[in-house]
Amino acid sequence: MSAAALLATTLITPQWPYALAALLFAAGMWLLLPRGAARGRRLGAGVCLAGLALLTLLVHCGMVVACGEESCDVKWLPALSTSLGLGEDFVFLTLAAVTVASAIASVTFRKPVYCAIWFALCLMGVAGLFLYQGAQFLGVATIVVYAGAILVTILFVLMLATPEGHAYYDRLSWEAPLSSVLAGVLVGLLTITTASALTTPPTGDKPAAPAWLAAKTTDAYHAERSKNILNDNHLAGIGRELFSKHLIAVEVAGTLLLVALVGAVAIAQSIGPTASATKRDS
Amino acid sequence: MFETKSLMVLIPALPLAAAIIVGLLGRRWLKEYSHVPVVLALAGSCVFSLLLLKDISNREPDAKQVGVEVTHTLWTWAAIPAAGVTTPQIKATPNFQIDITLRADPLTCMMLPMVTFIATLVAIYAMGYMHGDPGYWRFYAYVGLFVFSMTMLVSVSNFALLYVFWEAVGVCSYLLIGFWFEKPEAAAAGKKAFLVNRVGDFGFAFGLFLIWVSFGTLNFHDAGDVQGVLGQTLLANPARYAEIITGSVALAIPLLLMVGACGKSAQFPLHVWLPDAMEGPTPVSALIHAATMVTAGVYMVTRCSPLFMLDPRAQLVVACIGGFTALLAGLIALTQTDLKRVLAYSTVSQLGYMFLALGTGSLAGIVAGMFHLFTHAFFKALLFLGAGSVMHGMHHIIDMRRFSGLRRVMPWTCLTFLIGSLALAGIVPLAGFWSKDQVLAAVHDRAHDGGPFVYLYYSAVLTAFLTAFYTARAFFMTFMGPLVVPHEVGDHAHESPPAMVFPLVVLAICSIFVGITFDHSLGDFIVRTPSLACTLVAGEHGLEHHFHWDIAAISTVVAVLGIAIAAYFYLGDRRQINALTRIMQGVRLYGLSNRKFFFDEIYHVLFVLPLKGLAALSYLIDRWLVDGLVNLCGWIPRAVGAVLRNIQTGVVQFYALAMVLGLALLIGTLLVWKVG
Amino acid sequence: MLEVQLLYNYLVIGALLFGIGLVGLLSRRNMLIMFLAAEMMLQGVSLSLVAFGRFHNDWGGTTLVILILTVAACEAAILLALVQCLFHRTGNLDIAVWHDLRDANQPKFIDQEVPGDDAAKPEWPTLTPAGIEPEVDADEALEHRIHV
Amino acid sequence: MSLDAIKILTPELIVILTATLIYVLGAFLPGRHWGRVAMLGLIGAAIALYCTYEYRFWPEGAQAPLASVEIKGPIAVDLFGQYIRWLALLVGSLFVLTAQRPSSSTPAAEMVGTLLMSVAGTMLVGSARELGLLFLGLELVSIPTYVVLYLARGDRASQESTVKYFFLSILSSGVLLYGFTFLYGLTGTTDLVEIRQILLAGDDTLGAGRLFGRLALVLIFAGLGFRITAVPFHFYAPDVFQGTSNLNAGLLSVLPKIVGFTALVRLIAIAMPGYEVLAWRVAIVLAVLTMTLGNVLALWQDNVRRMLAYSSIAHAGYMLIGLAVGLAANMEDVSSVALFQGIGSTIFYLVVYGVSTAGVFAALTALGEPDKQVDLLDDLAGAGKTHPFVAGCIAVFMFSLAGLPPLAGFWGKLSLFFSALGVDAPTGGDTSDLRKWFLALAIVAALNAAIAAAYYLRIVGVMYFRSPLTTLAGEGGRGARVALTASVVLVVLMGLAPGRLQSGANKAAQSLLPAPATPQVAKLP
Repeated sequence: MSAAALLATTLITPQWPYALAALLFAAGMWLLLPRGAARGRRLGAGVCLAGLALLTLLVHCGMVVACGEESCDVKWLPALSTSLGLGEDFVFLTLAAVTVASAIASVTFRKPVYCAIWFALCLMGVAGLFLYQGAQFLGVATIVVYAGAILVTILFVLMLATPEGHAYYDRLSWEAPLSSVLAGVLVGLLTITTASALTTPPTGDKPAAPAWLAAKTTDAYHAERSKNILNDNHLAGIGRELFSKHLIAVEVAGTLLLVALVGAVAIAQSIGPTASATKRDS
Repeated sequence: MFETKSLMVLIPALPLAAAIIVGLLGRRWLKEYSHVPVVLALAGSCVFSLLLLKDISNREPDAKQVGVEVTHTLWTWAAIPAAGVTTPQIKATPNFQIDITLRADPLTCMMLPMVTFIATLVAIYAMGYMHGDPGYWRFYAYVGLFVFSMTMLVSVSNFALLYVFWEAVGVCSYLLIGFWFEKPEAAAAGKKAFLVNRVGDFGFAFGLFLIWVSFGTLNFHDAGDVQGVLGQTLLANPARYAEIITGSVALAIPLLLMVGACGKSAQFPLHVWLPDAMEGPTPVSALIHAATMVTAGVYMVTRCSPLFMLDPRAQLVVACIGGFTALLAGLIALTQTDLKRVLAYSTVSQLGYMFLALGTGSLAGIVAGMFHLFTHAFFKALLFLGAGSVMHGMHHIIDMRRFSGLRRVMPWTCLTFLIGSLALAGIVPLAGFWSKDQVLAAVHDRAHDGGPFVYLYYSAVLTAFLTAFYTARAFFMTFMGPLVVPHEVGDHAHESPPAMVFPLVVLAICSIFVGITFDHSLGDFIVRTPSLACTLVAGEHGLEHHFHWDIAAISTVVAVLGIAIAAYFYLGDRRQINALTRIMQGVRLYGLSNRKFFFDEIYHVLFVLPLKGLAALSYLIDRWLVDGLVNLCGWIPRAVGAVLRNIQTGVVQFYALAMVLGLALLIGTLLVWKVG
Repeated sequence: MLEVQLLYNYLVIGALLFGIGLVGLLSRRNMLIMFLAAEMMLQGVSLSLVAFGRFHNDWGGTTLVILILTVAACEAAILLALVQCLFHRTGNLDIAVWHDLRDANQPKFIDQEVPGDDAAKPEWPTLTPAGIEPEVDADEALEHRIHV
Repeated sequence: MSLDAIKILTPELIVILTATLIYVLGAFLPGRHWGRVAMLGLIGAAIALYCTYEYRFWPEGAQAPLASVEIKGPIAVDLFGQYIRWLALLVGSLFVLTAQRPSSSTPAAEMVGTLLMSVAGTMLVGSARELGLLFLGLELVSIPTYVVLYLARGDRASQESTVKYFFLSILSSGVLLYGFTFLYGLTGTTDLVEIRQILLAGDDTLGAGRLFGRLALVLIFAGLGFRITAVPFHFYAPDVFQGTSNLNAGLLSVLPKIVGFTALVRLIAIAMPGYEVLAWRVAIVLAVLTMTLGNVLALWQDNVRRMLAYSSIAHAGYMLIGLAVGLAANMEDVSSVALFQGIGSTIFYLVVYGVSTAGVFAALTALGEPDKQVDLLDDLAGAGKTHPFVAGCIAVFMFSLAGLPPLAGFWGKLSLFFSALGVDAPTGGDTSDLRKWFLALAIVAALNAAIAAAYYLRIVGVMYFRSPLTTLAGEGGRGARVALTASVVLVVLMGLAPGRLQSGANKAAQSLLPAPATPQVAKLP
């Protein structure tokens, strides 16, 4: 098979909706990024949203577009579209939407302070997603470490550095089209890979669930999980794990923090009178 | 008195020790006495070489051995072991192991005394020549290092080590050519020599790879159950060679080795570095670029002659390269006015002769080539040292048009140079006559069968004529005629000091006698080398001695003719031309009546101009085609670099973009290209 | 939700966060925003790790995320110190200023067009004045608050 | 496990403790006691070196004490780890010595302590057998690197190089972690041994998991490609080298390469059986690109460090050959000879390259003075005359890097080339294709070695065949001179007797996998 044919079979059938979604996403990102003037941002938001909505349909609702000889029809994967409950679904979708939307906002807003605040919202979303997964500790830690410590410090530095908040470089992007297309391509590739790894496309009329799925749906499996990772004593579980199997890693992490601390102090101390004022600030 | 094995170690060890001593102590302490350790060490080496020669020549090959060889393993140098696990399913790759092994066989024992003897004389000579040079100690350190490398080169018993010392002599040569590195030409010449040699080494290295892949070892000798490439087992059963290397590999190995030899021995098309290498001090030219290092290629081809015997096409290539180079260099030498450069082209030409002899593929040819190598070392070293003596007297002026008639101020130099010239021209009974005769005879034997060797024979005869001509021309222009010295010299033209005259005299005596003394005995001695003694090379009958009267006559006639024509132009005519020039300035019409003037013009048009044109053409080919190719090879990577460096813009985000682009390409490829 | 669907969704969200972070890192020129974007990429990775961990019923993912958090904190510390010094020297946070080191034949990077300050004065909501109108002191108009 | 683990980690602990001690002392020592600080670091390194000697790997039977320590955990106890530890300590000591006289604006205690921390990180990566620890080890190399990069000179160029390295490094960390994610997702464990077993057994719990595996492979290659400066992840190297001190340039060209290749070997060659076909192709492509680009661009440079940066890129390309050989060989059989030859020659080359490079940069440091370094090639002009010893050493290093016999670099290249030529078609398999690929690779590498000779000789030529333009101070400190002498001795020694080091490397490579008592490999369906 020639390379072109390979490319065609790989990329065009049933994955093309993913490619379309990624492309829309990329186009939206490009429009949203600061490009001097602010025109087209609404359009960008719309395009981006369309891409993400398509992705939601594909990923969350299990939409499959199967192309035959003459026409394409839309099918739904029952194994994936079955949800345990509308409420749970709603919670998840809200969290995901908040996370992704605020992530997009946080890299596209022109004022750095807004970016940081949107990033905080994104972190909230991620923390929510962690909680939704049952990773309680991580949910809390993300908020405490990131939002509480890192982000506040960054905001502090931002305030110190650019009090007036609108520098020329915040209104320009470097190679916006290329980087958004590249990111779109990466997202598309990753999604397609995930999709082909996790779902099998429907054959004939009756879409089949992957055989190996059975192992993950048995009661025994769930029971074991509720004893292990979804335990009530989740924190105790993490502690046991961290301080037995990963003890050395924890020690190394401590060393790393020490180095970072000393390094940061040493760097910050080195501001001397040599600083020259080649200001390009507008 | 000494055991063979300790002799084998001592010969290279002494120069090395001397070099280290001078290198460490020379700058601060030894200073103008830096020559002492080196001269002593070289003389010692020379004595030990002779002892070793005596030892080996007394040995007779026993029934089990092919030829005579003594090997001595010092230590294991490097081992890339095949991992210890070998299960039946796995084809065991052989251990890559290099032992530091020295060998002594007739070929080595012929080279060693020659190298050390000439090196000793050159070191003595340099005491006078280099006197007062600020880099005196450095010079002797390099010379010691060079002699160590050269003696190791001829005594090692492993291709990898051969390659190592091949490079080592190259490095020494590089350092010595660029000895006066403040002089831009010297630095450039050193670089050129190094770069051109790299081309040859590239071929050589590939040859070694092929040998390793085919034979599974790089040893010459047998060691344990490893059968060496030139070991007794294979030599005793040459049919095995044809089983091990077949088809194109049998051709590729000798050709790649020949590429290496071309680089080191300055053969076409890699000969361009040698004439430029004359920028180095003259003793270096005599030692490295005439007598020893440049013959390493000839030595290597001789050593590997069983490999060359496997494919007649390889022999033909060797012969053609040799014959063509000999002729080409001879033509170029005709018009050079720099004395050292004439000698340099002459060296290239004579090396071509040696390769021509080796290319005949007969035992007689190989022996003739080695014999020519041997005699050439003496008279060419003599000529170079003589030229150095002239330079010394002329305050480093070497343009032959700026001096003449030096026989009056430098009688010893003149006499010894004359002997050297006659030896080079091949006049009976001097050294060159006997070896050149053997070479011509060997080529003539092959020419019986017709084919390209007929042309090679004629070109060899023509080269002999050219050799005689340009040698005589150089001699006449320098030493005959009225005494003229450059004005820089003034009244200070003088004979060189005894330290320089003594080696000249010794070498002159050698140049007279080595030919007639060793005419047969050298051949009889070296045919007992294992590589040459095997039936693959020696055939059924071995070496037979014939004296070819017809060829001797032809070569003598040709040589005398060359000298005579040179004498006609450069003894008589130059005076005429000089007088004529003066008269023509006064009386315009008088010149027309002078018949000699017409003859001169006719000769000039008929004879000199075409030759000059041919020489110029050769020079142009040399200059533009060959140099151009070499330059092109160097230019391509630079051009590619010039394009590629545009990606290094300095902007971080561009770098990040490029990294992510690379990543995306990789991921995209792995999705499409379903391997693994 | 089913386990596989959960994993699938989380992986895609992770990929999206990774991609968005990538866009930010590649395009934005403010060093602090670039760092935020890089952290966002790590968030994407963390989400995927936790999802995989849950799917496999294994603690490894969670512990890896904790380690990532630690490393992110270290990087943030270094970055903030670094940015302080860089800002001290150049007076801005533009990454494109830092390209003095490049191959010798490369031209200096210059912005094609530097947009002017197009931030029009926004209209702030005002309360309907009641009672006696206070006197507005012109000096008290806090210019810098306009743009936050 | 913990006590045993502590015992095994003694060398790392000693290095970390020494660094901490230096940090603490730095706060109390008034003035600038750089010599003492460096001495302290050196003593620490020496003690650690002695501890690694406890598990000496030279004698034949010395594997026994190692084998008796049975540990299930994140630390691999094998000769490979020892070899890397030993190498890290060796080059680390050379760097500590070179750092003996930093510039006047550099806080020495922080500098030396941080440097030791990155050495500890390198050692840790050498024996890490778990994704989390491996990641932390990698970060323990790169985070100290940001610090030393910044502290080196305290001028604009050094700030720029830090910021460049910082951002690109966190990008690559992100990519690498994403690769880890998929590797983890594929198998459900972070332990590399378990990952290997799961992949060998073919029961990776995700159905069409091979796609995840390939994704993981490529992402890991990309992430670690940054550390080893493989094209196209190499961009930072020339700029960062140019903008920093000679010492840091040496550090950057050696330590990240060691960790990068170690991690690649542990992650891809050992832990991911079944993905070799893709892996060796990726490695070959990267190798060809990397060495060619590095060499042709080095021809154009006038800044010494920039030239050496490109040279270090090219050397990464050579080392990738060995990795590719190891990967290609693994395809057939665990007990394959070429696997060990490939990996063994890679780590042997690391030693050769590491020592030569550390030596070069020590020499450049020695030629300069603390506040004014040797930058341009022109600065070196005439060094052969003014500083004959240092210049001679630089010439030796250059010849070694160029691969001229009989120096160490020659053996490094030779063993790489031989391993490439030794790739053979496995019995019964149709991989004549394989042999051809590797033959071509060896030829490209040989051509590249020829190109490389041009710029290495250029440095030698500048030193010996040109007259000085500026005066070289030669005030780099005694430590740099000692480091330089030690390196030159090592380079020559390794050139004269590389045999034991080579067999040590091969044995180390063999120790990566359990003895081939059970050579059955379950092929993936």
